[in-house]
Amino acid sequence: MSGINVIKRERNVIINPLKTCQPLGAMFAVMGVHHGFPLVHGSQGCSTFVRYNFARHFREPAEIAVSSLHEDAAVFGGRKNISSGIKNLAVRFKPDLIGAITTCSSEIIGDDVFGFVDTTKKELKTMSEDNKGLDKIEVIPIATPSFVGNHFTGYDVGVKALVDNLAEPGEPTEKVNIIPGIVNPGDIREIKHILELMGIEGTMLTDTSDPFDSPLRPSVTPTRPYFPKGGTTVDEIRDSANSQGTIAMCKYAGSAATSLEKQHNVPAIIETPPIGLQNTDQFLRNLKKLTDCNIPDSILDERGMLVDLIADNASRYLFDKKVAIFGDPDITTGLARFVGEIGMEPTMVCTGANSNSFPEDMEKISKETGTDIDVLFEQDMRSFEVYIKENPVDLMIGTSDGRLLSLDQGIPLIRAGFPVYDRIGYHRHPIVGYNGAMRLMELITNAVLERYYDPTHWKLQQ
Amino acid sequence: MSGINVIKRERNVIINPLKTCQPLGAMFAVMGVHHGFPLVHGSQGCSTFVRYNFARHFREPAEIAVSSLHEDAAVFGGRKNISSGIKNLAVRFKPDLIGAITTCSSEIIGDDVFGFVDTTKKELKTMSEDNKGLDKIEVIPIATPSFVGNHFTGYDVGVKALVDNLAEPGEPTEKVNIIPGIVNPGDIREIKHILELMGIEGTMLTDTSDPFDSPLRPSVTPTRPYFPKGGTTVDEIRDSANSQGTIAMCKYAGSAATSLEKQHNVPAIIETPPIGLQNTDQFLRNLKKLTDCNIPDSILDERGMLVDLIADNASRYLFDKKVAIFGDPDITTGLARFVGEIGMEPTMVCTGANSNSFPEDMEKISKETGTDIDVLFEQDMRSFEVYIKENPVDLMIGTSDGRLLSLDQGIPLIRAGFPVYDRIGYHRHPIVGYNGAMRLMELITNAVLERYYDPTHWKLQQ
Amino acid sequence: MPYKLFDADKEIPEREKHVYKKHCSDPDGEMPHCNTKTVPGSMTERGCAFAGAKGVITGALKDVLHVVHSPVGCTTYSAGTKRYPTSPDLPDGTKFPIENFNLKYVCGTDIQESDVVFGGMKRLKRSIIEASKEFPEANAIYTYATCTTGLIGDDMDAVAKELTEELGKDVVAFNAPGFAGPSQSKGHHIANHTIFDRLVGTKEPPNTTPYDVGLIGEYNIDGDLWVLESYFKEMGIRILSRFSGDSTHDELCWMHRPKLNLVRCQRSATYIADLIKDKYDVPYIKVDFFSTEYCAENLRTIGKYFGLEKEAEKVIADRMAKVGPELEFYKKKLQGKKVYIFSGGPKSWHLAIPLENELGMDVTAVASQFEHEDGYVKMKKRVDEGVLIVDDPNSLEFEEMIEEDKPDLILAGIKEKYLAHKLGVPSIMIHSYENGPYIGFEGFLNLAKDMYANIYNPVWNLVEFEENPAGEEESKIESGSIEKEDNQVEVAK
Amino acid sequence: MPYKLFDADKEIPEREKHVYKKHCSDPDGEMPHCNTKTVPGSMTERGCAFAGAKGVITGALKDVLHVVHSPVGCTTYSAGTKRYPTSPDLPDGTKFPIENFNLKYVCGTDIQESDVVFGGMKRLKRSIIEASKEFPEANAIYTYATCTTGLIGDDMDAVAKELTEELGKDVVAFNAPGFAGPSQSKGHHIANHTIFDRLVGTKEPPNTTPYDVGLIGEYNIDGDLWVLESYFKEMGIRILSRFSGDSTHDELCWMHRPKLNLVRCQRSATYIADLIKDKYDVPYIKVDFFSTEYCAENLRTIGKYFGLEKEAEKVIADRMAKVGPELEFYKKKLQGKKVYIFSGGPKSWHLAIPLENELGMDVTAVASQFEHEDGYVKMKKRVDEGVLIVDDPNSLEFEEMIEEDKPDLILAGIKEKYLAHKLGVPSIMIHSYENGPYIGFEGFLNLAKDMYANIYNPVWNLVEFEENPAGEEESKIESGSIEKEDNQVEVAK
Repeated sequence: MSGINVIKRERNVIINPLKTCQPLGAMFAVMGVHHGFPLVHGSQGCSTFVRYNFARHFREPAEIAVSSLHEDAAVFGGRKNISSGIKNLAVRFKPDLIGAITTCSSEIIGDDVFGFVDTTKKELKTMSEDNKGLDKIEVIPIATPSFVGNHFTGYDVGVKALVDNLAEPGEPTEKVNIIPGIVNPGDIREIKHILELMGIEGTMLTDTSDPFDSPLRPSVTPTRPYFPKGGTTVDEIRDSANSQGTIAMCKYAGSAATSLEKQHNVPAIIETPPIGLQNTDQFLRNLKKLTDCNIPDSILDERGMLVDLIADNASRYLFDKKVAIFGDPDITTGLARFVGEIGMEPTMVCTGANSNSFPEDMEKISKETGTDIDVLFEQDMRSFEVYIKENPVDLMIGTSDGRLLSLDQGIPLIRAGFPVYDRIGYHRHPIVGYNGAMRLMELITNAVLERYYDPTHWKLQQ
Repeated sequence: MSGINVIKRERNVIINPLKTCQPLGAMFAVMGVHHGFPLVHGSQGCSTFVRYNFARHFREPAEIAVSSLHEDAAVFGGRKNISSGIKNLAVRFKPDLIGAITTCSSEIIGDDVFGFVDTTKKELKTMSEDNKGLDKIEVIPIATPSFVGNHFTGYDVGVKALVDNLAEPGEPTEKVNIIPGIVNPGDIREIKHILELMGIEGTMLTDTSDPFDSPLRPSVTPTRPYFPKGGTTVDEIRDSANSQGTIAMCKYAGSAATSLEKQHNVPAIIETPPIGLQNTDQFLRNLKKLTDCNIPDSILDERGMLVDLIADNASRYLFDKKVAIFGDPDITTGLARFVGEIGMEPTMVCTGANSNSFPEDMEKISKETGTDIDVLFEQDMRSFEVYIKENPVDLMIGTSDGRLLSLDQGIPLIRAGFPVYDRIGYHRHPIVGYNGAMRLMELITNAVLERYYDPTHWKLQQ
Repeated sequence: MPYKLFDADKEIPEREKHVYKKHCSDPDGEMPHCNTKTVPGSMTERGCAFAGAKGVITGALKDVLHVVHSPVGCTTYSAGTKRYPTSPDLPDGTKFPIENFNLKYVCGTDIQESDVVFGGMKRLKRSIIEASKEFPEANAIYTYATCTTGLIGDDMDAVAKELTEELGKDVVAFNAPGFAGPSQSKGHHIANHTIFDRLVGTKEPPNTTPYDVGLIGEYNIDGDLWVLESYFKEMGIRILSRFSGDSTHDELCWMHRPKLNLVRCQRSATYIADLIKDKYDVPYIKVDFFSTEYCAENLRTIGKYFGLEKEAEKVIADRMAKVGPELEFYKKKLQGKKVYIFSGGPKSWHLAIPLENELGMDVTAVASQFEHEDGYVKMKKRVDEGVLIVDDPNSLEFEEMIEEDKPDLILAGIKEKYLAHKLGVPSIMIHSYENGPYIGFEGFLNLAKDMYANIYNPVWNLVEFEENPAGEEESKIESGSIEKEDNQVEVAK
Repeated sequence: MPYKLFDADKEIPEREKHVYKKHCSDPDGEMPHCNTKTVPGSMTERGCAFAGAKGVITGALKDVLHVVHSPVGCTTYSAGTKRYPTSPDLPDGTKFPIENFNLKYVCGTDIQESDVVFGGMKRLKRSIIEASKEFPEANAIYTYATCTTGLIGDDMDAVAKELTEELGKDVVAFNAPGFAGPSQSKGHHIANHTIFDRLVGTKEPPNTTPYDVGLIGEYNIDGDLWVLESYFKEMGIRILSRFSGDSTHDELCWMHRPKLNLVRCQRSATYIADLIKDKYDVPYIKVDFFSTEYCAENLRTIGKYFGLEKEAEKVIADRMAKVGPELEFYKKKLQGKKVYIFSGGPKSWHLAIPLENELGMDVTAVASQFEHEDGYVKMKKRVDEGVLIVDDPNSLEFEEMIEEDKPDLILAGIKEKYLAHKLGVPSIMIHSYENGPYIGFEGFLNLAKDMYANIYNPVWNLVEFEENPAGEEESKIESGSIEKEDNQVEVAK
């Protein structure tokens, strides 16, 4: 019988982390709000490092403000910083929403950010007498101390804060809320495509697709301030309380869905992202369950294209190849299942977070695929590397952070997840949905063809 | 001043041809008709080799019938073969259309295929008294002797034969006819996507997209006979006489457009395929010219995504790299221009056909890009290989037939055109339109990153 | 009634006699009619004689340059279409300077309309001379008639003869135009005779040994020949002449010198074995190396012939130790799976019994594109009661069989593969293989593995979207690797 | 009024004094205010002190292991973010066993809530010991305070001291938490002092020569240091200590032994040069190798110092022969193009004159994230009348400048790059380069080529869809390669 072997990090030291701290996730969530602005309450590094990471992954501007905490704040508190930060942002950028995101420092010095925000909102109201619209700016405090959780939980907290602060009951709608998780613009667009084919109106909580992948068109680009296209509007988030349901396509960041269910009776479904055939099937079934819509032929045709692609190529080229997967818990769970669907063996899956049901899910995939899976849980890239050197695989799937290992070991790396900075275009394409699975199938197969079939090139003649 | 140097094949012998004979093109055209069936009047190799080539490129069934000419036909003529071939196909498969395609042998033995077809059609009419619908089957004779022209002219002859035989005047429509050329399903779908965004109804002459890329769904797949989804219906081809215009997106296979213009006053535009930014712009302008539609913002946003992708990456990674391009004349013309648009140098372009304005077009691209272009004209893959060994380039773009040269010389090969059989998925994706240009940009850049940047991997850190 | 008229064939009743359903009590002579012309328009999978000559027989040679006398298509289509790799080793111990020469280059005369009118001999001559200049490395030049040049009547033998002298190397014309004969089989036949007539006996090998064999009808598809060669080497047997996988022009010329000829593909190559036996008294035996049992049996036969019985046993024992346990695994998995063998010819009888006996599968139909009567005799002998034997099947018949019988797997060509998939049935390529070689012990394991991987491809359980999937019962796939079970992965700390 | 208040800054008028428009008649003291805290929420491009210490200074060392004492984020973000490659060569002639060790690994303590409550020193200690075991190759371990650990008050020096003894190798604590000082500059400062206090003078080099220099403030971004090293080598000068590109821990320890220190990045490293001069009497000179003229001038100065004038001239002549003609080509192309230099600090004054004089460009604005007064003095000196000098620019100012001035190119960081692109202006990365190195003769050519490639990227002429394009007038790009013009490609027959 196949099963799993959970290997936790036994050392204290973390070496090349496979996670980062909470604020990044919260910033990501706020970036998905139309004219939304993250304001990090912390040191300048807290915004700069994240902007750098977004910029190199998406190759797009990532406007994130910071309250520039310094020594004086350690002594006197950061009230002035966050308050003037919010006001400066408000008057100079006139955003629709500011997410005031805490960090380790602001939490340690004991800033009551929730209180500061309240006070500042009142000041904005007063200021709006001379400066119209300032009172309309939503300011949402988001508590994401860096020494708790990880970027994934930060995203969870961020989305929940948005929903908890904004969602308000009204007329029921036919909409479905989607919590996408930390995914790419291509993923969100694929979900929208699915919803469109299903005839469902969706509300992304939040929608980072256009903000992180927008056209270069100076003639129609707003400047001073520059804002990217798109994002979910504040009104749409407000209306999320009235949807037919919420699907969190991220098992480990679905608490906003739960919150909507508890507070507004919006049914919640929280599940692994629709990566691969069966997970996408499940996503469709979930949509059907929430909306009672039909599954249209057009989407079944797309499914059929995926089935065709797998039938024609998987057993011929991919069977029996061993794959190691690393990255965020949700994405790796989806990838591991997909890899099994195409006849490969997910012999090792590694994640940096401590998302609690991860090992159970791996157990299920192990049973389903008949593969013994070594589960590197709460681990880092060093553990991944050491493991791979001792247990070679045929293929790795994960972020660009595996690139040097891939070069050293001559094991192809299929890039997926965040960040991917050493190749271009990955953010534009989905890995979710049937189309995402087709892309993965192509990436994987072509990597196998190049690495393992080119040397016996005659095999590729037909 | 930059200019071109035309290098024609000086030897008689052809070594690894970059073209094939006419019938393939005609078969391709007929495959794009809904329930259309090519019937090759020739030896069995004439169908089998082509089916093999379609199957390995598209990884799809390619049902093509043959009249199985043998020695006796050389003596007594092939009338019996073609006639019984048509009748057998008609009664057993009940297709909507049969394209009766000649070859070298049928032409040499002097078969009057046009006459035979007429007679057979009469017989079908008689037979239809017992076997309903046989008289409704269109049978189109297509004269494509193998010792004249090449696969491209065969495609041209095929499309023209369909239109000449079927197009009939009626009520004017708002439609636009598109002659796609020998392109991939992904290309045709991208053209349809553009038309949809523009609000234009199109008629593909013909539509090979679904026939060569269809879902695997046994539950809804017709069998006995199996027909793939899609293709242009006979009625749509009939109605092509009433469209607002025709765009042949293949400069060297546009005579059906001319024919529609001459016979039915449908304005014709015959141009290089919309590969790259400027050629796609031109395609949009042509659509506007024919239909007076507006260019919607949605498509300009897609354009802006392409511009963004090029702005962010081309000058950083691609500038100054030398590219050799080989393949069909239309595709290589488009690719050469695109390569210039992203700051690379198309130092050599090689095609096997003798399409007359090819050198002039290269001259224009040379001026536009400021690159001296060696134009290998009416050449073969052997000439390409010898050239490359003497004049190394940084990148090659062309079909899978360059794969061994690529491996030998360590020069990355970007796969484009027909056939691509040593990687998967290429037929699913466009190289035309803004989305096609984005795909090319990604393929090219990622190949450059892997080959030329991975060795100095720190450069890829951001 | 032993013959079966498919529903799909009711309009072409002449097909009935090509489809035979085995009855044990039938007289021996009852079997599918074969080697006759295909019904036009019936969607045959057959190819042409040119393909049979160049594509199958001569294209496998490592040091020969090919000039196809044709409009461009025939040349284009014969560019490296088969999957027969070559090594650079030449019989004299030197290396051929261009790797995989046979996969890389093909020349043609690119016949134009004027040649059709005025004759193409000048063009042919010029092309051969140019080709020879382009590749001086080539040890011989073979040139091919095609439909066009066959019909216009170019005297290719005359050109070949003239140029043999002029160029100082053999130039050989193969007159197998596409329209010759009912299938590619005619091309095999013509190529056999041409090689025998023009080449066999014209050269002597550098040396001979008492353990020299000729391996005839083995084309090294995906490395098959190399598998056999390793067995022979270990037994102390040398392959003096290969016909024609990984072979050289010279080896064909001394095909009269082996002590024994082994005929592997008995459809395409028995002709030349017969001719050699008749003229040069070299005996031959028909051999079969597909599957472990046939392979063992035939190695024993060869061992016995040369007095190398012990050596043969050692090879057999070594290989069985390696592949036996894994084959057991696959047998367990493949047990009872219904399979069709749609081969070009002999593989339909080579594989019928092994798939049943060694892997427990249920062969419910066999078919062949171009077999002759001798082949169908064997096929009939080797299949069970009720099995369909189809000559020159067409695609509607193929669909009908699938619908009626619902096989688990079809071994066929690339043209059938994707059609089978669309109908929901896995298919693997048996002409040129998926992940070969398929011959010998290791090859049979490869075949078993490929069949397993295809039947158990998880996607076949997920073909249709299920609105209400049945609980946890989803597709399962287990690794076929035995190694893995013993070898628990180490844990990284 | 020499100071400029941007429209975008009318709500934060304190920005006015940071934006200075050069007037020749202004008193020397008039220049942007600098090195002060950023206005919260103003969209600064600045980083933090931790980034200044680890990211800039120490991360470039090839044989040192880094343990960041932080919640996971600071560790994650400092994993190989800078583009400073290292060679495996160690001063004693051996090779460091892990290639590009500095790009590959970073360690951290992964601080949890309980550590915040109870203190993190135990966790730090344990982590360092584990890290040391994981990478016994490392010749020293550096550990870093961050905001969290700075605030909870862990005594890192005590841990470092204790472990230095326990582990038998230097463990050095850098107390530059993110909140320290107004920008990353504070981190440079702290790192300089820490290295001086803890390391300089603690070891002796294996040998010394009269031609030993220390190269201070050169971080080998994209191989810059290797360019300079090749010049020095050819002149007969040895770099005894690198601070800190491609350097080793030991080299830092004997920074007191060069005959002369050369200070390349004068913002981040003059501190330590001063300290060494004061304590050990090693003189230093501030050097500038950006552009051919500065590079030549500075090589001459160094040559003169060591009596190697002829050798310097030879290096200069050799390199100019190589790069001169191509630079001429680029000068022709870049003539008159308006450019901004938005650097971290010194590059804004390094490059201002070269871009104008050697490439004919028009520098219309310079800016710096973290320069101090001495840097702005030089900037002011080196720019033309009317040029904007901006301290700590923010993104709205950036947008306003672009809209008003419409530059042809902006040299900036990755955060500004994509914003500039969205506004239709090309931008290249000047902190870590596009296709560097950018230093020295060859480097300046690389910079010119990258600027050319970006300005002339054909896409900038195609940014907007044109309904009626103006005839044939479309974007043109010429190759900058001079070679090509002499070297007509051969024709294949």
